[in-house]
Amino acid sequence: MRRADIAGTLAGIVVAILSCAVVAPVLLPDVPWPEAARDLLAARGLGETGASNLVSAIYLGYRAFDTLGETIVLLAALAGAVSLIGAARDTPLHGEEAGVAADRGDYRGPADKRRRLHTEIMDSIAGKLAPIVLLFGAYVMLYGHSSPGGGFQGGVVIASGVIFIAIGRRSGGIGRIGPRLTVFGPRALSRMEASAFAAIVLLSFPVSISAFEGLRAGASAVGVSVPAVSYIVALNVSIGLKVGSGVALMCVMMLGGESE
Amino acid sequence: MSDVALALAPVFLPLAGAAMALVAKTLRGSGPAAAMEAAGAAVGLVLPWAALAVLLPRAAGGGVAFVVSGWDPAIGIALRFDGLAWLVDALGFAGAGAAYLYSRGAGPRGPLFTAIFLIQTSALAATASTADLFNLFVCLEVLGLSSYVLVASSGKPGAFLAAFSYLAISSAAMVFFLVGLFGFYRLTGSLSYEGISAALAALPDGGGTAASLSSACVAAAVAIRVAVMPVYGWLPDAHALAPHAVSAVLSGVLIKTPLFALGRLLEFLPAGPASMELLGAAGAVTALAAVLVALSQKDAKRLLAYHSISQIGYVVAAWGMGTRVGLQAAYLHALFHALFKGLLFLSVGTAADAAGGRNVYEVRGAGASLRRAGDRRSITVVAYAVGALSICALPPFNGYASKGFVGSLFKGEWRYWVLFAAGACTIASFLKLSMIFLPAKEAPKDARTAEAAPAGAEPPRMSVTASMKASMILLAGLCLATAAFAGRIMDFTGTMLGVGAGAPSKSLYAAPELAKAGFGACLGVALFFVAVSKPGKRAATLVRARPRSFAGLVLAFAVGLAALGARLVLFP
Amino acid sequence: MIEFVIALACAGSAYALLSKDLLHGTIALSATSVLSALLFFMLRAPDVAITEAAVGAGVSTIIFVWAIRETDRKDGR
Amino acid sequence: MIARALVLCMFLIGIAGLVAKRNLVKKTFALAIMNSAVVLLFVLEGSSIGDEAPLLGGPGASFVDPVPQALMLTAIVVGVCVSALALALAYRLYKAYGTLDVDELKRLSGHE
Repeated sequence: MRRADIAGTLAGIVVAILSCAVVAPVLLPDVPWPEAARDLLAARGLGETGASNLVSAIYLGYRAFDTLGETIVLLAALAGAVSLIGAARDTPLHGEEAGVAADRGDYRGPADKRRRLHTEIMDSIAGKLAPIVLLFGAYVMLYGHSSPGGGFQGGVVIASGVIFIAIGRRSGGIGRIGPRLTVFGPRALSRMEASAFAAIVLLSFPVSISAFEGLRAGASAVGVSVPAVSYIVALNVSIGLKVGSGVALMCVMMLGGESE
Repeated sequence: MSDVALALAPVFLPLAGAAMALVAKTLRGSGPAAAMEAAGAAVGLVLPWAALAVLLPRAAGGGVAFVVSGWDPAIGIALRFDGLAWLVDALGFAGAGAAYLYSRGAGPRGPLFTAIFLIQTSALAATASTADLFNLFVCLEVLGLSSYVLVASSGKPGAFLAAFSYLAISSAAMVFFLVGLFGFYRLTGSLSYEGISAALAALPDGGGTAASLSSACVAAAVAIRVAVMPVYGWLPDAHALAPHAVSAVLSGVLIKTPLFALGRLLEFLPAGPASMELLGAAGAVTALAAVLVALSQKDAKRLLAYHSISQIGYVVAAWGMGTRVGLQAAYLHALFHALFKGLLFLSVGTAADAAGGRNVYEVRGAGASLRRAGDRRSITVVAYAVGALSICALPPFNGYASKGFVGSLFKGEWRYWVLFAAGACTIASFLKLSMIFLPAKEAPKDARTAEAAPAGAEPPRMSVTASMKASMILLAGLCLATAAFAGRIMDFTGTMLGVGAGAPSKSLYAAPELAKAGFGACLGVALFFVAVSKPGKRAATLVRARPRSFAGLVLAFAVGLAALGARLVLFP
Repeated sequence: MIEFVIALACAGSAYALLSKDLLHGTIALSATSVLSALLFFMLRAPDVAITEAAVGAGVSTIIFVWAIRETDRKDGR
Repeated sequence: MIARALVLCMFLIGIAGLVAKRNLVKKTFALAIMNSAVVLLFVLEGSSIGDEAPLLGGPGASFVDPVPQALMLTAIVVGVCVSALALALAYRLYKAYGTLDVDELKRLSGHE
């Protein structure tokens, strides 16, 4: 075993030296950073996208196609992870879909888990804290176009709110609606994730932007003014819901799991 | 609908299908869910053909270059839907469609699998037409993530390890891609290929060392996905242990699309031709080396996986010439390989499942097992025969046309003989693989009596369903059709890629070429007997026992990267 | 100042890789993430800072802790 | 310059760890480290041309470049996706073989 360790360390050093030789000349010389894109955005970003946060203007306006790809990466990774975890949970049902498996394994035996990881106090605090976290998440999600933040970050905050609910639910937090509650349960989460994903695909469809422009023109003809930024807000909200439900689903699966 | 919106249809239709499949996952009741999932698959895999049909005239006439949603090209994402993108899309949808059909019968099934599969198909289409460096990064990540999930979906523990190695090495490579992107953005302030190319040309020394090394980082990171020689190590496990349908797509389509996307980028870079040349040389070496390893394998699917590396070597060798004719030959072989290798993975996978084993030295009588499993007309065996004859490049089949075309580009070079030797070894290793269809030694009953006396026969391990047969028939039909119309297809790809006349479609069947093919076949048969002899088997065991580790894989990547960088910096 | 924070992040990541206890490694890694978030804030990238804090220090720590809890806490035996 | 050298150092620590460490969780650590090094690099350099966050309506004269920041949002997310999937795979491997050591796993899964 020692010899294998030494060989591994040697290989690591060789790899590091080789990659240093390639990467260092790219990184180290002092090259002035290009300013053209920044100047262009400063002049036209707000007018074209309606977002005063220029990062959002790029992320959800100019390069929204990349953001769509990023959402898909997240979807694939989370769905893959959830189904891997879910399939391990009930192995006889191999090939079972993640959402269904999650419903079936709905917090099996939370009692012993709770004793190990969480105290009653933490559970109830988490339950009480959840609405505040959710509210904050909604704020980050909705105001991403003018202040730092956005759908993705808001979604992650919302996910942590949902996790708090999942923890707090055990001691009578707001999540407890019925004896077998379904609000923010795995099935509801995966349903929300699917519909938010459909909304994102719909919104970033190549014809949607022009359709949206047409809608705006029509609305202003009637006398209702729709601000240009509402497209970005809509995208932010659907990304936030998608990310929030996806991340929350994975974490809820992880919390519900018990090691052997 | 405008051309621009239509050009994005091959990307968005599979996505819409994926969204439908995800919605289907959450529906209650199996009837509506299954209907929704099937509709999603149809939207994602069938409807794009309509879009491609409508787009054909535009693609043939130079294509559409546009920025997504019409933003300013300085910041927006440039895409380019031209003849190459059309052809690569067609390849992708053909391979993915047939494989999905197979998966409906053999598994993995379920809306989640459908969704991830469609996402991967959509990413293939996006990769084929992107003309923006960061968008290429995102596309490759989507491709990667979805394929790790698909490899792991077989549920075998070995597949998890294969997926992990694949994930770790390609994620590490993608970090290098980002470093390359950083280098380019810092020098040029642009992310679109055209912007980068224009800004580099305006620099006094074309960007110098930094630009060359950035190109090396990007090219090496993509080369991992293509699995050329030093960096192929992740492929055999991943492709051998994935579900058969996934193997067919990974081998048929997924390793080629990044190559063509890389070619699109390298056209614009000063360091492009040199990188392509080095990769092309590596490709020729790959073609021979990988087939030698394939010859030594005992696991049927692993043997096929090494053949994929070998065949991609042909593609990379032709692509590396950097000319339009080279690109045409590369595409042609990539297309034919996607058809016959998809067919081989499906038929060999079916046969191995039916026979209950994958060891080439032990499994016998796979044909009889298949008949017991419900394949009474031996469709699988015929499909296998078509695939094997195609990959062996015997004259009337499509592999002969494409391999002959690739070979004709290198007349009089060392590569010509390397590729010729690789062809002979291919024949030998497929003779070896075909041994699984030999009748079982001690089985006294032929197929008919086995059917007549089911009581004595063991119960079939699986059943060959209609959709599995349909998918194999589809691919076999496509193989034969492309063989019959090889000349037409050559002309068509020539028009799409702007080569014009000059493809050697007529000279392929000249006497010297046929004689060479015959000589190669004899050599192959001789090699086969060497390989199954005692010393041959011992050598094969040695080859299989060579050390292969994850650390070695990363080391190979670093060495390859450094070699490419050194080549670009020292001999500009 | 910026150099100092990066050096700290560097040390944190080296510690994460070297420590025998994976849980300590995870803590070091999330500390590194928090440092990076701080650095992004200093570098006038508030969006990246928020993302790094939410994702690097939040979600990925949860996932790592989960994985370590479900598997083996010690590296090597 | 010094800052960039330190980032390079972090990147190299990551790639060396990826090779030298045999534990799958450690390998995932290494991937995360490489990723955050690159993110640091982009943001660090992109901030060199201004002294104001890219939010319009502030008092400052010159912004930092928002493009690398927007790109890095994507890169961070991709990084955490890779970690999540890698750990899910490691978890399944541990369930199947009871170890996280990559060489041991290679031996146990028995692929030559």
